[in-house]
Amino acid sequence: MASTACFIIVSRNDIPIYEAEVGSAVKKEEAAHQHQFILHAALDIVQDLAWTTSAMFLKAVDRFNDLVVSVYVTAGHTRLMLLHDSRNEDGIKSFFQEVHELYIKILLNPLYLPGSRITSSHFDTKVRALARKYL
Amino acid sequence: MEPDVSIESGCMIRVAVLPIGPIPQSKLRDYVSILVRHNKVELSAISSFYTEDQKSPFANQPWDTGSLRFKFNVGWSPLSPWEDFQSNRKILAVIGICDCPSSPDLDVVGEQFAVACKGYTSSLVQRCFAFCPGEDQLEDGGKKGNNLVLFPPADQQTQEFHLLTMMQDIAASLLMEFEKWVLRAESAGTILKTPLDSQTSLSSEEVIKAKKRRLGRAQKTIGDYCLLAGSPVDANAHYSTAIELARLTGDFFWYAGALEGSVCALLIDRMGEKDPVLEDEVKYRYNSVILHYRKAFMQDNAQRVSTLGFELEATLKLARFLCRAEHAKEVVELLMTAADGAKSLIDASDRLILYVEIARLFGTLGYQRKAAFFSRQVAQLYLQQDDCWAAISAMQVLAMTTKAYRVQSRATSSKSLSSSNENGLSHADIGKMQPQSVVSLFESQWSTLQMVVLREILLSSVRAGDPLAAWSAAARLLRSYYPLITPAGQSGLASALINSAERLPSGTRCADPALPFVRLHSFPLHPLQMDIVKRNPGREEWWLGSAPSGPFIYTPFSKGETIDSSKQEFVWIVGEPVQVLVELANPCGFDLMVESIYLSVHSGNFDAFPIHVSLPPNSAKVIPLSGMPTSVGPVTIPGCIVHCFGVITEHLFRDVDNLLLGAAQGLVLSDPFRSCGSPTLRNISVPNISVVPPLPLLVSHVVGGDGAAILYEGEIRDVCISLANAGSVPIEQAHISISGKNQDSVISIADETLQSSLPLKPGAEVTLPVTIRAWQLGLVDPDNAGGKSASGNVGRLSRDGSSPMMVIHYAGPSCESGDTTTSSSTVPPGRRLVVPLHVCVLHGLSFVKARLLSMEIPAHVSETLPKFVHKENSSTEEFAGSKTDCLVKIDPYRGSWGLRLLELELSNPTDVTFDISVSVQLESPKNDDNPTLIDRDAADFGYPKTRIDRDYSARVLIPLEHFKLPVLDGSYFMKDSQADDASNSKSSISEKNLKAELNASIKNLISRIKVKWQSGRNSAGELNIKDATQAALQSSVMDILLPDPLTFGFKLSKNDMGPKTQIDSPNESNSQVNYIACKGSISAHDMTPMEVLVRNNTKEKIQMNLSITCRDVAGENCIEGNKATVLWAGVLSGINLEVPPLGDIKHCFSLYFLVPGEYTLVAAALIDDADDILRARARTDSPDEPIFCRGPPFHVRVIGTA
Amino acid sequence: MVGREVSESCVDSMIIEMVSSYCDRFCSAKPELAARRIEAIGYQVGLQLSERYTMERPRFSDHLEAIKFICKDFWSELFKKQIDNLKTNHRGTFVLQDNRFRWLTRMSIDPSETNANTSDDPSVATTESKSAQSASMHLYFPCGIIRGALTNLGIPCAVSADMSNLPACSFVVRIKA
Amino acid sequence: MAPLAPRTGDAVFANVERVNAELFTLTYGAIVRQLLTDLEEVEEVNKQLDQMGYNIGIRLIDEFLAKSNVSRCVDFKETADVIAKVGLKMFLGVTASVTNWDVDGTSCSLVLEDNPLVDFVELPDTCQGLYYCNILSGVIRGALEMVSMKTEVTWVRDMLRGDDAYELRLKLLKQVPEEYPYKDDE
Amino acid sequence: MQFFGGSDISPSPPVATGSGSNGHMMYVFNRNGICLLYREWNRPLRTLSSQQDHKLMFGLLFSLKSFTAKMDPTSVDKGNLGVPQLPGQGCSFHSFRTNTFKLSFMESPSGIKIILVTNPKTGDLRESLKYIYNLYVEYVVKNPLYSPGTPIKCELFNTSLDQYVKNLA
Repeated sequence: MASTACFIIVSRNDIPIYEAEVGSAVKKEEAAHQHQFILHAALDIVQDLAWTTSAMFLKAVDRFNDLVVSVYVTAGHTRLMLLHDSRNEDGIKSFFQEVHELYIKILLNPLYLPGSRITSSHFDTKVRALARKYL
Repeated sequence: MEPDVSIESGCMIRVAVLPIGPIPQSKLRDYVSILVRHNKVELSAISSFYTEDQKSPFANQPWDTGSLRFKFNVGWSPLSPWEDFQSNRKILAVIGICDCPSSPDLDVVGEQFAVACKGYTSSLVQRCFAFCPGEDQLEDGGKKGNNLVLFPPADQQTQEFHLLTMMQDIAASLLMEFEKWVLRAESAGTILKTPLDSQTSLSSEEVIKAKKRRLGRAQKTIGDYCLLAGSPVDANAHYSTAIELARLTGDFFWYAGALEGSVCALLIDRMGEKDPVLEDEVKYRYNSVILHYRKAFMQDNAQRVSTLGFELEATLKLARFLCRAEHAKEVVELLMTAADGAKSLIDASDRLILYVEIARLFGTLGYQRKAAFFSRQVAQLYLQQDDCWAAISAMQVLAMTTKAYRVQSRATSSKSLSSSNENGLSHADIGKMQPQSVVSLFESQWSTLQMVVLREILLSSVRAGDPLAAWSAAARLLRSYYPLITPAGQSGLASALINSAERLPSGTRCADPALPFVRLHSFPLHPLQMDIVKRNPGREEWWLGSAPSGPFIYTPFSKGETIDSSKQEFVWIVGEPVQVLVELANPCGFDLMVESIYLSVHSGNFDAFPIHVSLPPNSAKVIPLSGMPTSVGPVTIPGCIVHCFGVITEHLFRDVDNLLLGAAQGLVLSDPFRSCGSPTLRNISVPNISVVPPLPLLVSHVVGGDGAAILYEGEIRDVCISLANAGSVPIEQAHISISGKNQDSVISIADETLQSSLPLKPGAEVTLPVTIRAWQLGLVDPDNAGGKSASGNVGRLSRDGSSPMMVIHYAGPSCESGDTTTSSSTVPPGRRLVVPLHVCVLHGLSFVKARLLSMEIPAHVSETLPKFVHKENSSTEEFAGSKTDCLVKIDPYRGSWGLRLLELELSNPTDVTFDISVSVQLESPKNDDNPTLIDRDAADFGYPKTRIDRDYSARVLIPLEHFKLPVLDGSYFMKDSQADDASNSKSSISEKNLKAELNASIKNLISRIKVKWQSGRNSAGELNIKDATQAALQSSVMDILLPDPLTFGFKLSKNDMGPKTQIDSPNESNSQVNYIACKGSISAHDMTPMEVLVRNNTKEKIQMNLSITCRDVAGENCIEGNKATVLWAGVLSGINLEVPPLGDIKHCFSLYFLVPGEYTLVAAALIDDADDILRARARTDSPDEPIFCRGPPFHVRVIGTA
Repeated sequence: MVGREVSESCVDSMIIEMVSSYCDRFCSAKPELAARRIEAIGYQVGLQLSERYTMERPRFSDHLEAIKFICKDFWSELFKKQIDNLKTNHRGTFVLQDNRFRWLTRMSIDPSETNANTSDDPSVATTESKSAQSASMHLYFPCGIIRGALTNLGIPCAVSADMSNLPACSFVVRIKA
Repeated sequence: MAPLAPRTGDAVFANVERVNAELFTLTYGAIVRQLLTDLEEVEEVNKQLDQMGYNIGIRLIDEFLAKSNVSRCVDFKETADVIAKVGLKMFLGVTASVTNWDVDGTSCSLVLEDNPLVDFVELPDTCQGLYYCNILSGVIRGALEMVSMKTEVTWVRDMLRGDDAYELRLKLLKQVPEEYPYKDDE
Repeated sequence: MQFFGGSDISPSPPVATGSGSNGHMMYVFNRNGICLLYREWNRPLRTLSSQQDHKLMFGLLFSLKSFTAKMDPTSVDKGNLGVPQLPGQGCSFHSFRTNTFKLSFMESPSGIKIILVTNPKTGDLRESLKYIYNLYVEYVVKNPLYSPGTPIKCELFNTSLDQYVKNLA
């Protein structure tokens, strides 16, 4: 399992609607912040990349120091972003795919306003489980 | 590493620019700015200064197209250890800048300059530019050495020109120096040292290697000089040899250097061209440059020095070269590798430079977030070295990132802010805004990052000693992210705010509001006393037909679209204070002191009154903010000005509205108001408020205390209300109306007194009495039962809506009342005063029941028919009694007193006594075809008072005879028929309105009976018995209202039997009123002539068969019925008569009595072929049933002896 | 996900009722407002469905692809048939025509009115336009769906519809530049 | 001519035109969401949903009668069963069980384990007190009224509120015979 | 009796034996006695105002139903004569025949009454009425523009109805 992994979902409006530190390493707030800064910065690159390919899984698009940003862009341009130090691309891919399914379930909830924060605890636990499974 | 390097920087001649002597910063800036313009000098321009004393090594120098480029380093610039490797790193010239006014002694200047130049061993040319010299300086400046150049004061242009020539001179001499250097190098060779090979002890083979390499390096350096000399072609030639040699000698570092040079040369040569081939070439070469620098790094042990700097610089150079959207991918890749390099950089400042460069490049690429990221890295590096300057630069760098992280201060981002507000406002009903668009309002709520950035800004600005920036940062942090901050952290921020405020001059304003949150709560209604009413000049009742322009009523329940209606027209008045309710919330864990808060009005015609508020932790408060309009015009209230934490800020309602909206959608962290436990309001928008010129203002008070008047039911009381004009304008028109419950209990208002007192000048006062009759209390109304709890009731009653209200519409002068054509806007509005007439009604005398009594009392036969007499105080008791000839009323034709009495039973539950007085008002009959009735003119019958003690009850009798109608008429019969049986219906319509008529006549009957009461000295009233009476009378109304078709009267006829004509002519009867010689007795044993008088009360002629019966009487009830004990009876019958309509006839007959005693005469008639009217009156419907009409009994007293 | 189905008339009657309540009850006074609401409802549905149906497929790299997706897969998921005809001016305007749009198959406008508007009696003419208006109200929903779907696929656009010859219906998509 | 027996819910459902339930679910969801935005008070939303349901019921009843050969809805017990087994099946593809009859047979419960309206739905805290499926009660009420049964339909259990099933309480208020609408004397 | 349902959702129209249009007219009433539809194909003689006509027709059915119910020898639960019934309650008639015409009648439990007047020789029309009821559901009830309880003005319905009745036995 990846020692560091920070997973966020960014809505079409560039709002993070879900954030989770799913790394095995002990969490330090500083680090966590830094992770988010990196992911935020990576959006610029994702933005350009997204239209150049039709694949949802964009693999590693950005890095800073030894941390890599892998991104998965849904058709609705919701971005699943993972900051990680592992190189297990397949694991990451399947992680993304399964999270995507979860996300769609959330999105189909009529009372969930697309683009707003995902508060469902059920979703959170599921995601963390997937992280343990694949990362 | 060096900042701002590009591929071209290889050809730039580095010039140190040094301030000599004291120079004011501003001046230095000016001088430098004009100097640095000349960073490029055309070769063609310098030929005049150039002298070729020997063959120039720059064989193919492009004299016509080429140019020399300069790079000015202002201030002391350190010598680079790599000068030999890249000649453009050498300081090749020094230019001093001196401001003559501030350093008068030019000699000193000269010396200082000389000293300064010492440092720059590599400099080939030195000049000192002395600006604006004085006269004396000018003249002795001449004889100084030629490296002091004086710029005599002159206009801009000449100065420019002068400076240009000087630069050309410098350029020329530099060029010549370069030539010298190159020639020398070519002939003698040169020693080139770089930190890489500065080992003191060279092992033998190294020495050999070094020898081998020297040539190539020399070539490379010559190439550099060619570049500097602006001759790319020559440079290229040298470089290519250098490259070749370097490759052979495996001198990677210099290989890379030469390659770099060659690319530079290439670009200079192909200046301005942008063909892809070139680009690819550059890319290709530079990649190998980078590669070789890395190689050099590999093979060399990097402890002491590393070539990493060069590798990174090269990378950045390439990136900068490619930095365009179409190359984004590559550039990003380059920059990422560059960034990777950072951690292996030894020197912190190098890392700083690297990050700055990367940030810049991302910025130019349009990757704002990336740029922001690296800028922040830079900022952090700055913050690591904690000195003020570093902090300042950190602050500046962070300031640049705020846009990307969306934490801009309002001050900077006012534009974007306003746009977002447009977004907010464009939806009239923001509550109904489509969620999708709402989201866009709260884009990138990336709180984690934003908080970190704000914290860093706060930190840096505190260190940098910029209190305002610190304050604003803390404010933004606290306001936007309080839910994510621990109470401790919150109060920390609070103190940060206060501390930075202490360093600020008082009254400082900041664009970013801190706490509290302020939202518009409501516009309180005008107190009813101050309502403003639009005046529509068109009509007499100007207040009608136009909805009141105020108050602005806020309804929390308004559904769906009605929110638009909250955008109302709303009128304020110059000089009359107004209030607006706002709600403040302090969602934080500390006590919040708002030094002052007041409405911010941009339209400038409003004085807002500041107030002081303190909010405990996690609390919300609704407070009234008041102010006074000062001049006519529209008023806009975007928000409040708040003075809190020592700084003045403006809090816009709109922002909070948007915030709440976001919270409702779950897009914002939390709703500060809800978290303070205050309910959610629908956000109300500020109405269009317009201020109008002063209006009159009427204020009222009830004379003798405003408390409710305590009255018994039905009590009548005058209340005096005094009205005063508290306004500054006279009241010219006023109109009073009554509204509310129990309106009819107001009997009269002295409107005329008000009207007469108009116009009511400011300050003037008028009192008008209002007469009130206390209404009946609902029987089920326990809590005002009895007067016991009267005082308690006052409050209650005046609260509940049962009291009527007096509404006064009034207005000042209408500017031009003459023409109603002027639109109502020009007419100043009027106002409305509502005066509740507080009445507390107590249960008074209560009415138990009413019933109808009837009796008949025989009359006595006499010469005359019994007359209608009435005595004043004839009491009810007397009815039964002896004085038969002075009766209340008697029908002359009927001759006896069929009495119908209404009995009212009253009870007195109160603890005071009541005096009851009944009065019956008579009307003069209308129909003239019955003159005899005229003497019954309108008069009130008074009956003696009845006193009812507390908790007692009493009966009151009211005779109804007065109401008998004179004529039995078809129309009435119709009514009867209705009254009798409304069941059968042929024409329902006429049926209805006949019923109506009947009821009407009953009503008017009833209305003429009044039961007044009096209690104590000053409370008197009237008992409301209408309904009860009506109920009582309804059944037998016919008998009360209608006369019999025939009435009979007996009298003793005079001895002269001449028929007495028209006995009943008015004058006659009047005359007869005087002499009543009622010897109402006849003696036995003699023939007594009598006459019976039959009167026809119908409008039809009546055929009849009259019969007269005479019986003796024993006891009262003898007239009929089985109890009658008849001793003797005589009947006279079979008299056929015909009576003309409304006429009467006499029939004479005689009686002869044998036995004295009391006898009774009764006349009866069988009416032949009676018409419907009679039948109906007789309540029969079978057509053949005989109609029998019996007169009342008459008494005859027979005296004498048997 | 669940492959469950419900009776078609559930959806139909729900939509009918939704439209009529917004037109006659909530925003009776303001038809344009009702239209906005109905469209918004469609928008959300479109948004969600598109995300749902694009799950297993690669993302679209250009507009035409996305539109095609709407015409083919998306439409068949909704109506068990594809759009019959797609036209475009290659400048961001697309016309999607469904020759037998399910939600209009049972819609028939009062014949008396239709021939009324031939006779130039203003009163009936107005009634006719009124019924036409109420008919068009039913199209805001599908328009919203299309817009929502496309927006979700990163293509902000405006969608209008025309039903001049029932039960055919054509939707015009204008992509915001 | 022998009367056809009323058809089973499955038979009818097999025959009717069917559509993808997601469209249905999401459409309904979107409506609810819009109502929440427009009406703001949850109570009001419940009311409106019920009203909409009622109107729908009025329409649906005829289709139901036409397609299932249900010929008489006179007995309340029978009718409740028909709703549970045929009606719900025919439209929503689910069946309910009828339980908790009271003594005089005028009120009972329809219990649904599953219900296409609520696929994917999770009630956020902002919607406390919302009867998400309230439209259903309205439909039943409306339909029954068309077959002359005035009823009162209320939610007893709701899985969205954490109960273990969806339970609707049907209470028969009265059966209204059809009146002769014309006056004699005209 | 009961009403008989086609086994399909929109059953194929029962085969029309014989030929030539012998449908005279058709009425559709709803449970409130409002005449939603009056359609006539061949009615030589018209004596009454349409309003009167509808009233009479409804009255006829109303009383006929209560009579039949009253006369029903099988059932026990009989209200008094004229006491209104629930639709579908008790027994009911489905057609009667005079020497000049035949009237076929069906009533749905929801109180929709379809009356078809044809020439006396026509056979059993219960299937056809059922079919027409289905048409009503498909084209009237499901027409988004139709609001329940109002007179029917639907092209689709009228056309399909006409052509169905045209070739009715």
